[in-house]
Amino acid sequence: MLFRQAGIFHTDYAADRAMFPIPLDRWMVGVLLALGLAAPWVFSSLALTSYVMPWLIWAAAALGLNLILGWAGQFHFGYAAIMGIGAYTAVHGVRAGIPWEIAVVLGGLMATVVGIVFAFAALRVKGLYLALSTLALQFVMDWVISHVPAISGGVSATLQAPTLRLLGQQVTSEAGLYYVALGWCLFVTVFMLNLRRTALGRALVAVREKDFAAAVIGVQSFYYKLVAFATSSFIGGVSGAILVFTFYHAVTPEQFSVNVSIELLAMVIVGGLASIIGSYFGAAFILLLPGQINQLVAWTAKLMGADIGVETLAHIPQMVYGALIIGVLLVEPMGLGKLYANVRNYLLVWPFGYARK
Amino acid sequence: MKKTWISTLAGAVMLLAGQAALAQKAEPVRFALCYDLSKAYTFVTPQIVQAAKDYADILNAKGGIQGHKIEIIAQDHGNEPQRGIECYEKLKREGVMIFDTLSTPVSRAVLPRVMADGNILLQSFVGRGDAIDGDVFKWIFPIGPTYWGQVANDIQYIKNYHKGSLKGVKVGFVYPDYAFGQEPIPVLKTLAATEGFELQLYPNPLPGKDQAALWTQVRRANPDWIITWNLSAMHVVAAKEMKRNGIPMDKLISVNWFNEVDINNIGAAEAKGMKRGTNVVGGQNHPLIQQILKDLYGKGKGNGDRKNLDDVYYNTGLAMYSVAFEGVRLAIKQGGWPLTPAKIKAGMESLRNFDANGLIAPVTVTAKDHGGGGKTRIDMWDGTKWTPQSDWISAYGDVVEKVIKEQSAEFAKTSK
Amino acid sequence: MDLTYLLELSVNGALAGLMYSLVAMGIVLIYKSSSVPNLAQGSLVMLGAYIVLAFSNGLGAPMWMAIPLAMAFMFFAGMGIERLALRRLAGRPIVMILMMTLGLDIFLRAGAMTIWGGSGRPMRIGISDDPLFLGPLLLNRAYVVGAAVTLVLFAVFVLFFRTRRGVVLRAISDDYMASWSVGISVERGVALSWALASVVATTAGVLWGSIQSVDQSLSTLLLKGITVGVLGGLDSLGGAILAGILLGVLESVASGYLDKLLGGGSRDLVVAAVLILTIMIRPHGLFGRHDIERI
Amino acid sequence: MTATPTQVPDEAGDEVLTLNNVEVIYDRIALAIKGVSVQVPRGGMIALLGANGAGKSTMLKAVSGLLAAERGLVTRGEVCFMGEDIGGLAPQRRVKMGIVQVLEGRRVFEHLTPDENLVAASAIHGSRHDMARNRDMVYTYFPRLRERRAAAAGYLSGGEQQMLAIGRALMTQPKLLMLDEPSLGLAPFLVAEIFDIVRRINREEGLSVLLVEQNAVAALEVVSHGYLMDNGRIVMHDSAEAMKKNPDIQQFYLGGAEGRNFHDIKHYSRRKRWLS
Repeated sequence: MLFRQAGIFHTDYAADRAMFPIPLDRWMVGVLLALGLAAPWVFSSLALTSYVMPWLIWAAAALGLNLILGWAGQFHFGYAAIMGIGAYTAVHGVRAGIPWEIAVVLGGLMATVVGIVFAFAALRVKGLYLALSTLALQFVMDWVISHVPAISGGVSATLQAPTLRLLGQQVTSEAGLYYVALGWCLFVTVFMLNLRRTALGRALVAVREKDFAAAVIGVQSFYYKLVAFATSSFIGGVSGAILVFTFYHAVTPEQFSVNVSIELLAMVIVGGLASIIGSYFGAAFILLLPGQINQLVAWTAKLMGADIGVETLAHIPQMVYGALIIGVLLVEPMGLGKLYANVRNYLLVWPFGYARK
Repeated sequence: MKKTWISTLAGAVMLLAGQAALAQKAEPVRFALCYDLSKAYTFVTPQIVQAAKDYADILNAKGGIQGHKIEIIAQDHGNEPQRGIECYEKLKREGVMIFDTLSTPVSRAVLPRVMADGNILLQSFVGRGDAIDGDVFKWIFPIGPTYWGQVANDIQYIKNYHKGSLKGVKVGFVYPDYAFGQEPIPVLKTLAATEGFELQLYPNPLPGKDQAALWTQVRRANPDWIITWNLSAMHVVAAKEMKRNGIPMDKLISVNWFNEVDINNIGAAEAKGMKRGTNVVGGQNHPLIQQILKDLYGKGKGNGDRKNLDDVYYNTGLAMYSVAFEGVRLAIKQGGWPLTPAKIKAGMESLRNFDANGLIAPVTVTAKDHGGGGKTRIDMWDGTKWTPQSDWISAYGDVVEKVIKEQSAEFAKTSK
Repeated sequence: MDLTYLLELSVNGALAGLMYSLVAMGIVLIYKSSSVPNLAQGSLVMLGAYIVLAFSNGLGAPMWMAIPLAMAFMFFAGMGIERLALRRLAGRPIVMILMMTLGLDIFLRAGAMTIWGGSGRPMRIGISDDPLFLGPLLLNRAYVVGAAVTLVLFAVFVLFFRTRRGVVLRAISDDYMASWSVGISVERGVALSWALASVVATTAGVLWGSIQSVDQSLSTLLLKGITVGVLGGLDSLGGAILAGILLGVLESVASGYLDKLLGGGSRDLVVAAVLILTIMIRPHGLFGRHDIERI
Repeated sequence: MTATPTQVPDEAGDEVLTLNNVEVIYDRIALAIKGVSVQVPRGGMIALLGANGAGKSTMLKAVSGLLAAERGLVTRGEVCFMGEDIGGLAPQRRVKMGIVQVLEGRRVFEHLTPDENLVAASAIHGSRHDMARNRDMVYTYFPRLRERRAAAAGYLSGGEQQMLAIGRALMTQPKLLMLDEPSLGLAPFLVAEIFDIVRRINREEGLSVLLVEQNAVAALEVVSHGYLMDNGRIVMHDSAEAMKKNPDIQQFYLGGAEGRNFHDIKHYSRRKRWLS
């Protein structure tokens, strides 16, 4: 009964279809929000800048990818390239003197344009073949970025990002950069929460379940797939730009290479398809876990007095990480988001579990 | 009664203070090696870490640097910028001032932060070449030659071989098609224009293991010299393909990243005649290595596999950390304890003709020049060992300098 | 236009392409029986090579014995992977299956590096490195051997698929439900296909290992394998062979003529372009089956 | 109008298949059949009639064990084959015991030739000798297949594919042959031909047959008894003759329903449900 459903009577449709109809959810969201806002004082500066902030940005990007993968059911193996386009466009924009906000939006729009081109090429097929064609497009983008010095920034292929200026104000403090990231992440999250309740969201789900069938009931599947690609590309592009401005401070081709695409994919799948909270879990899992396992293994080795070489010590966490991905998929193929939902469903009726049966 | 209580307290306070002083005296100098130990750079990083730890043990046995123990912190970042930054940020907050990343993507990602924070980033033999411009890259210390300098020296060697004229000579450049491989091209192009040799470029897409078509082209074009910018297994493929295409081994000049593992994979006899741009002396004749063998491995106290000592990358690690430890020694000697990044910087910049007892060409680091001279030499594999083919040389300083200035100016312009 | 040059590029490209086919064959075998695109095939290739070395260097077996032993080992390893990791995901959306094979890839690669370390080892199977001339054409000896082995394996599989057990495997790839209905153990068939794919991977590991020495980078052969597989049609072994030749020739000729114009790396572009065009024009590949989707 | 299965000759112990009060749930949510009890006598030929979605295929799959592949589960009751509870067995074990199901929609191995189809189906019974003998038997019953033995099965006509599907099932040396909608999409003369052959097989090979059909006219011509299933329940069980005469059956399944519209059929179903 932690999530109390009994005794809640919605007297109008608005209340019934509210984002969080259950009070405890509302409370939890409130607490999380408060924690998010107070983070600069709650977390150590290390945790804030190296864990929380990048996590939020990657979660936003994962949400964007989840829009295509989870909601619209279309593969995208080239999402990192899309993020890279946003990042490069925004950095070049700011360097050319465009105000930061506009440059970031431009980055998003450029990503959208390229994303739509992707989509036109890729959406003629589906399933595995869509995955492969987007993967091929990722390679094309990688090639273009690293072979056009005007984009990549010369021989050493790094492009310094100018200082972030929000509304003309320089933002350099840890807290300031964090709030920019938080703001974007919240924006994307609220957008995704609302998407579930709109006609667009439902149409996407229809397309995902069976696009022919969706067409039969009057959903233009190609149009909606295109919209999904465009929207998600915009989110990806802006996330890429924000990642560079707040976290990397410089943009290089490797930051958006094919393994990053695969990591993003892993975030979404391990987190849970079409699960918003899952995207947060997934981003944390993929992004933060390897480093943490690293320390855990080193600590355990020291504790047991085992003398493991520095090299072996580095490979074990990688192995554990692979095993964990396999494990999550075996235990709950719908990902961490579903695991959370299972717990929540259990608690919904706890302690009256039999009410379900 | 009361008096005793006070005196006890005073005694305790004094004891604590004394311990604090003792602790301060014993406080170590810490070096953070945020390395890629699990993905792309595993062919070199374990040897370097092992060398750094071994040398630190040797020094620590003698009391460390100016009485301060050395602590080597090695952490894996898997060649991912995100985790490299995490490693840097974490250790920075724990008070580490000297960092070493040894991975192009991570170096690029960490560099802006190091510059902003004013910490020391060691980048010997790796990372961006323009960082030797000490005016712009105040906190970056790529002591040793850059790739630009190395390739210029290769050309100088070829020029000497042809008795001073490169007219009509054909030089092929085989490189993996990404930043590391592309880097020497501007210098090569400039030199081709000024010296009049014909430059042929042979890009090889990553992962670089499939070079059949490439060597067919090389055999057709038949260059007089082939400079390769390969890494680990790419060398093996290249050497085997040369054999199969009937290209003589002695035409080959490799980048410095070519070690005994590669030789073994090619076959020691097969590799005979090939040359390497060398910036660290290989072999175990060096007194330091002899000492390490005796004091550490002889007693089973080594920091890893004894086999790794046969590897030139181990020597490379020793060279890198000889330079770093010497810089820190100078820093403490000049500025005293506690260390600050500024003191370390000053210490590094006062290295004069330091050659790590003959491991490297002597380097002289100044505030302007963080490279230290950029000397390399050409070694040849004679079937059993590397034999020097030239002195330590540093050629075409003006050309290299020009590229460095162009690149660093670009960085200076945009990092504001 | 130098004809000999073109011919030499083409022939060596075709030979290299056939060696890609070897990687692709493993992917096809698994895809055919279970519609699982195995993104861990590259890691299986790597693992196979390491196991051969473990038998030969570690246990001191001569090569002619180490290779069959490793194949036997990998046969059961493949079965085990299917049993432990893939079977429970049968019938799940393909994203999850893809992710599972990716997780396997990470696990196997890191596992191999934990055990054997990061530096490369030689695989000596006694192929001479001396130049081999066929008239004016220089052939790449290692690739000639590799291509021959690929063709032999292909022939073996063609024959195998005519045997009773082979027919059963083909029946499974046709229709799971119908197979169950006549008492075919689909699970065992799929496991067998993983086992066979692992054996093929071992072969690929030996041949590619002898060319580029054995280290974790053998797993990157996956990309070429998948490209060849898709081009040929993921469920056609013959397609994989022909697509390998086609892609090899294209790559080789492209890098011979285009690199000078595009400033390098054109081979990757050609691969990407081939992949995209195949998918655009013939999504089921050159020889793949055209499946009809029912609403 | 009666819905009780009491007039059936009760030859206890001589049933090849007995379903006792079986309930099947899909995906842990959807209840597909409830409390179904069916008996197939040894050597008999029984029909299971009913409209689309009545639960006939589900019942067959509960017997053949193919339910699991569709996430279905027998949650109540027991399925006994020759007196043995086979509830927990894997499909191939059941085939080995002698139960075989010919799937709805024929489902031949399209990319294999008829010959290979038969070979694939003989996997369960190892010996080469058995396989050759069974194949000859199949070709004797279906001479048409012998003519087309080398073409890809996907290119056979619908009738030929149905014959192949039945032939393929015979390769497993079954004791109980279950046919799911064999008449689907076939011309009436073909249906008659195929049913005749099935009847012959039933007699000559001593094979028990459970025929699931919507086409009640054709089915009731060849079977001795029939069950009528509606909405997941058995609503009628009688001899074929009696069923043919039953006015309700005539109206709704034997084409005697002139003048009745869809609404009435619905009404009928509802009444039936209410009764049972």
